[in-house]
This record gives sequence, structure tokens and C-alpha cells, in this order.
Amino acid sequence: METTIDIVLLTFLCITAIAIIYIRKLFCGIMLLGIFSLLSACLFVTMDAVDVAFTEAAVGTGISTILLLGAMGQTNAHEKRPPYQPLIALLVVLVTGSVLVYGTMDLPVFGTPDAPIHLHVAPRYIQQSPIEVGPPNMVTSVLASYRGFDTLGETAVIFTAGIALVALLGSSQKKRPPCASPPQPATLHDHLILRIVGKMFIPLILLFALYVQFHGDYGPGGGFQAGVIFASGIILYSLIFGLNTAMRVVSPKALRLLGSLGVLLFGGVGLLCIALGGNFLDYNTLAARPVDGQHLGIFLIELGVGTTVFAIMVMMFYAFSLRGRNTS
Amino acid sequence: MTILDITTALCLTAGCFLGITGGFGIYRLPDFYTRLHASSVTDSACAFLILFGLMLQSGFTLATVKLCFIFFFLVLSSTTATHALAKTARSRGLEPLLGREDKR
Amino acid sequence: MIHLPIAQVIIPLLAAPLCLLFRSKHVAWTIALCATWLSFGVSILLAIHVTTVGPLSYNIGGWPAPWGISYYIDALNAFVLLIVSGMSALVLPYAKKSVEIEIDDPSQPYFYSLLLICITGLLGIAATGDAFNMYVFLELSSLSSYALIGMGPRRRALTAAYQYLIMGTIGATFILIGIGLLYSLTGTLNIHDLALQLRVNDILSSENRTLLTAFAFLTVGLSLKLALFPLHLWLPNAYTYAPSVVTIFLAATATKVAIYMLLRFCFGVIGNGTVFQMTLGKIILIPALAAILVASIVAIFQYDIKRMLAYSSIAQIGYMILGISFATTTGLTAGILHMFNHALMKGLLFMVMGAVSYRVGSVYINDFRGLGRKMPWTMSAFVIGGLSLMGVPMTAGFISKWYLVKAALENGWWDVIILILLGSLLAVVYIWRVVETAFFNPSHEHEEEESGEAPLSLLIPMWSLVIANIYFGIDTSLPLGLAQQATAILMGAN
Amino acid sequence: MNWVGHYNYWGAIFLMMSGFYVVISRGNLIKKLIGLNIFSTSVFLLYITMGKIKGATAPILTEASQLTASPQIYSNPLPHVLILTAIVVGVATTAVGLALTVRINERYGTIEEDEIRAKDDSL
Repeated sequence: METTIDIVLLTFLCITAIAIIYIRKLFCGIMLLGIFSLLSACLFVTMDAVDVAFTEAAVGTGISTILLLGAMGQTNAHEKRPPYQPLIALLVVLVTGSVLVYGTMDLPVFGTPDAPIHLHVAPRYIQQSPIEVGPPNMVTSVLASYRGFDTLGETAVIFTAGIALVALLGSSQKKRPPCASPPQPATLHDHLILRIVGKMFIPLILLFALYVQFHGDYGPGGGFQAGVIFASGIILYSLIFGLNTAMRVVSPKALRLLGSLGVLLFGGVGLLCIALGGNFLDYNTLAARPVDGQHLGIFLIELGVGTTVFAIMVMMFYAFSLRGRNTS
Repeated sequence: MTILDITTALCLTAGCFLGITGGFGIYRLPDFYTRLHASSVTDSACAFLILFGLMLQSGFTLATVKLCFIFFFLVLSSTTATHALAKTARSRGLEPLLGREDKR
Repeated sequence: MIHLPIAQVIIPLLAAPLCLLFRSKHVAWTIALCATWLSFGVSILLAIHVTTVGPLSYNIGGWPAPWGISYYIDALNAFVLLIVSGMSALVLPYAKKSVEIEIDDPSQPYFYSLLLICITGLLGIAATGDAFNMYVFLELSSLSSYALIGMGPRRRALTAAYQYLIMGTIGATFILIGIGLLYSLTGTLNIHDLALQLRVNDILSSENRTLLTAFAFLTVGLSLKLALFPLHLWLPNAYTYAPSVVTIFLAATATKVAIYMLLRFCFGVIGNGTVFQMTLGKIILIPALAAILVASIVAIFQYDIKRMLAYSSIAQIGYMILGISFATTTGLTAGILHMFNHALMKGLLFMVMGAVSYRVGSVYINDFRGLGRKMPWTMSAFVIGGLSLMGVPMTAGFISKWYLVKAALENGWWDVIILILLGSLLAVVYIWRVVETAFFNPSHEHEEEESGEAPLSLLIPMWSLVIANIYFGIDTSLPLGLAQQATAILMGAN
Repeated sequence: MNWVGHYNYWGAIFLMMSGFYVVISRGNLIKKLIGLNIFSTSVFLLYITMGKIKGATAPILTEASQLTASPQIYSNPLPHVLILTAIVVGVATTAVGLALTVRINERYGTIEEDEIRAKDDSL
């Protein structure tokens, strides 16, 4: 049964990919990419990677699509036919692909339990992490504790993307002539149904984000996904009630502050561990009992990740939509 | 094979059938507004039947509550989305194809 | 003392968000300056510790090596850390004035923040002992450098950044595939454990197809990142159109760190003397030689001097890879030494470019007319940098060329020696072109605006590099000692 | 038939290559980014494929699994963690790429590579 679902999903994915190659309308391409992400999220679920699936669904189908559409709205919606025959590209791809297929020949068969990666490092995570670290969700313990430093790097990456966007898109705003009366941005303000349903949904979305944030120890979820969901709540708000209103609720300045503070919180926890006599990010030192310390540490850094991700995602959305408004 | 299982199977089969019909409709129907009809079939009846079938299987557990939430969410969001789509299409000046003699 | 390895990376990392907390560009610059000098100090301490006591490892989160991420600093890491943090410590004092005219005011805190993150990324790659952590920090540094290049004053900076983004991401994804395949073979991500597992499980001796593919992908991905000859297309545009400070920093450090990764994977992981390495050496020998010749020739025909230097960088990367491809002790020493010396000379030459564009506004060859009289200090710095680039005795460049020739002699590859010397000759040609224009061509008569000597804050970092270029050309004990230690570690890895 | 067991890898490789093809053969800057997204998502697929064990469950300890006598098999959590990080890196790259695209469109008025090149050369 598992295999059948697996193959069906893979086939769907292949069809979507081929469609993306052929389709020339960028809008359709972006939508297909969203479908591609959603399908791969489903595939991740069948392969037991629930956390990954969650993130892929939130990021690939949610944030990526929004960003791509935002960029497309300011540029051109149609792709021109390439002037040259991409034969060389095809050749490169074929060579790379065949090298990869050649490389998989010596890999263990899909799904075998005695592959090297299941024998060497992972067993400790599976057997010891509930005792050493605590959370029943092993992905959370590996992510936040064993490989917590990767997560710090990841938070820094998302932070970088945010400030890169502001640096690139926010820079030449001042040069534009200020409009006397700000043009009424295209919002869905007059749409009664949307407004009411939106009002019902947004609190639920925010609540769900908090659930994901604090439930990450026990099920799929964690700071990153929570941040993305929280941000999508704000994005929905600004779509319905207008960018100006949203920026009064969460100002860009506050976002910059929150984004920085999240990274600093994460790093600060690490430094605190040093101050308390452990290594960097050694949560054991945070409390009398190591497991309590781990719990506290993971809670704090997930909070840092969530804050940064939320702030940066909204920041990115603002950057694109402000730019779009200025150019149009 | 209890009665519950049979009901589940029926629900799922019907849901799947409606889903396929919806997809087929989107592909075959001539214009935007008729396609909207097809997609709302998938959104409403198909999703509901599948969710109901699953709820029967999960019994009184947390999973059922979550399924209920999904159902609630779907009811609200899919209807609103359809509404928004139709309204946008109308305000952008997309004319329905069916019912206009000169086009057929 | 035991927290030194992590302090190295964490100082600039945490300074980056701090820069943004305050709006002021002066505060941001001060924070960045302090952070880079602190991390430079840390890297000096690390280098001292490594040379006197021995390798230093640090378990982040308190988890032992294959389970957690651990930092491992041996002579090679310490050497690369020294290059990166030293260059960043020199670049920041320089940045103040240069950034002021190239980046508009509100963006400056963002600029410094991104620069700090870029430094963090490069330091993180050099310090970590974990393959995946390396990937994360590689992306951190790349992502910030895309943005930094895109902030360049001309519009072509944007296309250059975009091109770099696409090629860089393809490279990074290839690296990710390579790391994934290695992981699937061994089940571990720690580099030393990887080497161990490959040996224990007897994967090395058997002709394992997955291992071969993993290294093929790692090599191609890293070649993209380090701009090895046919994959260098992103580099000239990126270096030409980026803000001066970014060009200086990236030219001096970014490609070196990618070379470090190549060394780490090809020698640190698979160990010395294996069949893989021999084949790899032969495979990368050809592009390295091609880079030296083709890029040098292309450099001669450039009118934009920054672009000329960018092509010269590609040629110099060819020298480093050439040294590595010998896979002998002398060859590796030459390659590693050239990483250091090239950072010194290219940093210096691009600093001159930054000063010229600060005063004159652009760096086309015609703008150099008469600059020898107007900016004597700047242009004499250029001459010394140029001499070092050619490999004239008494400069740093000579030492690495000398070792390179020595390595080729040991292998008895006379044709390679001829090519190395030819490359130097070509360097003479393109450097001379600029020197001639600057010192022997009269300036435009109609140009009356007074463009005097560059300000002191640009001259001091520039001349510290001049002094370094000469000092390390005479007293080679420090870089040579570290390079030899590093080579010994790499060659003795099996 | 040992090699049939690799079908999942090959599916991922096919997807990877179609993404890679889009990146290097298309001239539209946004389309390139779409391709890049497919490419990286498929690499994620490759990683997750490695971590899967047939018959195992998601690596989350549940109360039900503790009650059963036979030890529960879990899929390998490490690739999941790696890919979580990689997804973030992917979306960050996409965002920066899009920001550059928007700026390029403002300065050049087009997002087609050949037209941009023509405009640069005409200067």
C-alpha cells in the first residue's frame, strides 16, 4: 500500500515537473510549483518525515508562492521563448542525471533497515534522545539540541534573507517623489464576505501558530513552522484590510527589532550556557536537572527561531508589496 | 467487515468519484464560471464525504476532533475562495460563455 | 580559552543583528569594526594555540563528535581563519569612507550587517568539523554576498548578483547532493568520523560507485564556488560591479574558503595516496592550467581594471588548484601558501581600485592617466601589489611561485613549469599596462578638478598590506610554517 | 532484481534533473528561480528517501508505542533535521533571487536574459 501511494505521488510529481518545463505562463508555472511542493509534502509524509512535510507545505506552498506571485506581479507574467535551442542544457542535464543514477547503484535499497545511515549515528538519537533531551519528537531534539548550531545557522540564514531584501528593495524608496495623497491600494476592503470570514480566520490562524510553536516537542511543528503560520496570518490581514492598516498593527520597525532579537535570543541562550560553565548551547547547565535544562533551552531557542522567522517573513512580504505599490 | 467499515468504504468511494468528476469537469467544461461549479463539487461534497469516512474509522479520538476542525475550515475557506474567485472574475469583466447564443 | 573556536564565529554572528538594532550607520560601523578585530584577535590566539599545543576541538551543545556538531581547529583551519579574519579586520577600517560614497545612508547598517554575516559564514566554514554545518555556513556566506554584490552602484551589479546567485546555488545544491551521498554511505556527517568510517567499512578500497559520484558532485559544486576555469563565469562580473569593499573582501577570502573545503574533502576525508586522489589531481590539473593561460590572456584585453584583476584572480586560483593537483607535499604547501599570499596581494590591488574609484569615480584604464603623480602613495602600492602578483623576489608572491615551481620540478613536469612562468609573464604584461598609463601617460588636460591622494583611512589598510606583502616575502616563517603544518596534517590523514 | 529497489532515488533524480534543466535552459529570471526550487525540493526528496525504513513510523515517541512489547522501528530523524534546515535555506535564496529580479526589472524593464544582455551591450 505504502509503495503504491509512493509511486502514484512520484508519478504526479514527474507530471507536474514536465508541465512546468513546458508551460510558458509564469502564473501557471508558479501555481504548478505550489502543487509540486504540496505533492512532495505528501510524499514526505508517506516517508515518515512529518516535520519536513509540514515545513514544505508551509514554505513551498505558502510563502514561496506568495513571494513568487508578488515578484511576478511587478514584472512580466509571460515567459518568452528562448532564442536558442537548449541542446547543450539537455546534454548537461543528461550527463549529470546519468552520473547520479550511476551513483545510486551502490546505495542500499530503498527502505532497508540495515543501511549504514541507520546503524551509525541515528540509533543514539532514537534510543537516547527521549532520556537525554526529553521531547518525544526526536526531530525536535536533534534539531534543537544535538544539532542546535545548525539551527542557529538556519535562523541566521533567514535573517540574512530578510535584511538582504530590505537592503535591495527598500533602498531607493526615498528617491521616488512622494505622492500627495497615498493611492488607495487594491485591497479587498469592499468585499463583505471576505472581511467577515477573514476576521473569523485570522485569530484562529494565530492561535494555531502558537499551538504549533509550543506543541513542537510532542508532534510535528516548532519555531520555524509556527513563525511561518503566524506570518501568514498577518499577511492575510494585510491582504484583506490593506497594507497600511497592517503596517499600523505590525510596523516595519518592530519587525526589524523582532528579527534581530530572535537571533540574539538564540545566541544569548548559547552564551548563557557558556556563562553557566558549559559549552556553547549546552542546555544541561540551564537548570539543576539536565533534562529540565534541555527543556528550557529548547523552549527558548524555538521561541527565538519563531520570532525571527515571523518577523522576517512579514518583512519580506512588506518589502515586495511596498515596492509594487511604489512602482505602479 | 463491520457496518462502519462498509459505510466508510462507500463514503470514500463516493468522495473519490466526486473528486475525479470535479477534476474532469475543470478540464472539460468550456469557461471559467462552469469550471467554478466543477471545482466546488470537489471542495464541498467530495471533501466532506472523505472526511466523514475517515471520521467513522477514527472513532472518538483526538484525530476526529482534528478532522472536524479541517471540515470546519474547509467549509469556510472553500466557499469564500469560490466567492472571491467569481467576484474577481466578474469585476475584471470576464463574461460567461454559456448562455450566449453568438458564441456557441 | 577553551571557548575560542566558537567565539571566533559567534562574535561576528551576534554582532550582525546588533548592527540593525541601532539605526545609526556610525554605530553599525563601530560594532562591525569591534567584532572583526575581536575575531581577528581570537584567530591569532587560535593560531598560536594550534602551533604550540596542537589541534583544538570544541563540542557545541556538549554533545560528543559524531552526534553533535563539533568544531575542530588544526593548522589548516587556523590558517584559513587567520586569512579571513585578518582580511576582514583590514577591510572594515577601509570600509567607512568607501561605503559612504557607494551605498546610500539608510542602507548602510544593512550593509555592515550583511558584511558581518558574510564574514561569519566564511569563518564558520573554516572552523567547523561537520560537513552539513559547512553547507549551512556556505549558504550563509553566499546569500549575504549575493545581496552585497547586488548593492553595487551600477545596474549591472544586479545582473551580476543574479548570475552569481543562480550559479552559486547550483554549486551549493551539488555540494548538498555530494554530502548526502557521503552521508548515505557512512551514516555520519562529522568530517573526521567520515574519514574513519570510510576506512573502517572498507568503502575506500573497493571501487564504490556512490563514493565516486559523491566526490564528483562535491568537486563540481566546489569548482563552481571557487570559480575554477570553465565554471568561473560568475566571477568577473561579480567582482567588477560589486561595491569596492565587497570586492576586496570576497576576492581576498571567499574563493580561498572554497579551496579549503576542496582540500578538506579531497585530502581530509578520503586521505592521501588513494586512487581517487590521483585521478582527481589529473582531472583538475587541466582546468587549472587552462585557467592560468586563458584568464591571464583575457585579462590583458580588459579596459576596466577591476575586471582585469578579476580575471587575474581566476588565473591565480588556477595556481592554487595546480599546487593541489600535484598531490605532493611541496605542491600542497605551495597551494596553501598561495591562498595566503594571494589574499594579501589581491586584497591590496583591489584596495587600490577602491581608492581610485573613490577619488576618480571609475577604474577604466583611461582614468589612470597621470594618477602616478596625483595619487603617488596609492599608485606605488599598486606597483608593489603588481610585483607581488608577478612573483618578483622579495615579495610574498615570489615565495608561493617558487614552491610551485619546486613542486613541478619534483614531479619532473617541465611543461608545467614553462606554463607557470608564462603565466607570470602575462601578469607582467597586464600589470605593466596600468603602471605605464599611471606613471608615463600625461593626464587629461581639460580635467582640472583636484583629485588628490586618497584619504588616510584608505591608505593605512592599503599600506599595511603593502608592508605585509614585502614582509612575508622576506620572512616567510609564519605562513610557511603554518602551511607546512597544514600539509603534514592533510598528507598524514590516512 | 536488486536495482528495482532504487525507484524512489530515480524518481528524485528525474525531478532534480528537470529542475536543473529549467534553470540552465530558460532565459526568464523568475522561471529560473522556479526551476531552482524544483531542483532543491527534489534533493530534499533524495535525502528523505535515504532516511526511510520500510514499515517504520515517524520518529515521534507516542504513548501507544511504549505500551506494545515489540520495539517500534522509527525512520531516521537526522535527514529530516538536515532537510528542515535546507528548506529554510532554499526559501531564503528564492527570496533574495526574487528581490534581485524585481530590481533588475526596474532598471532594465525586462526579465529576459537575452534582452538584458542586449541592453547591456548597447551601452
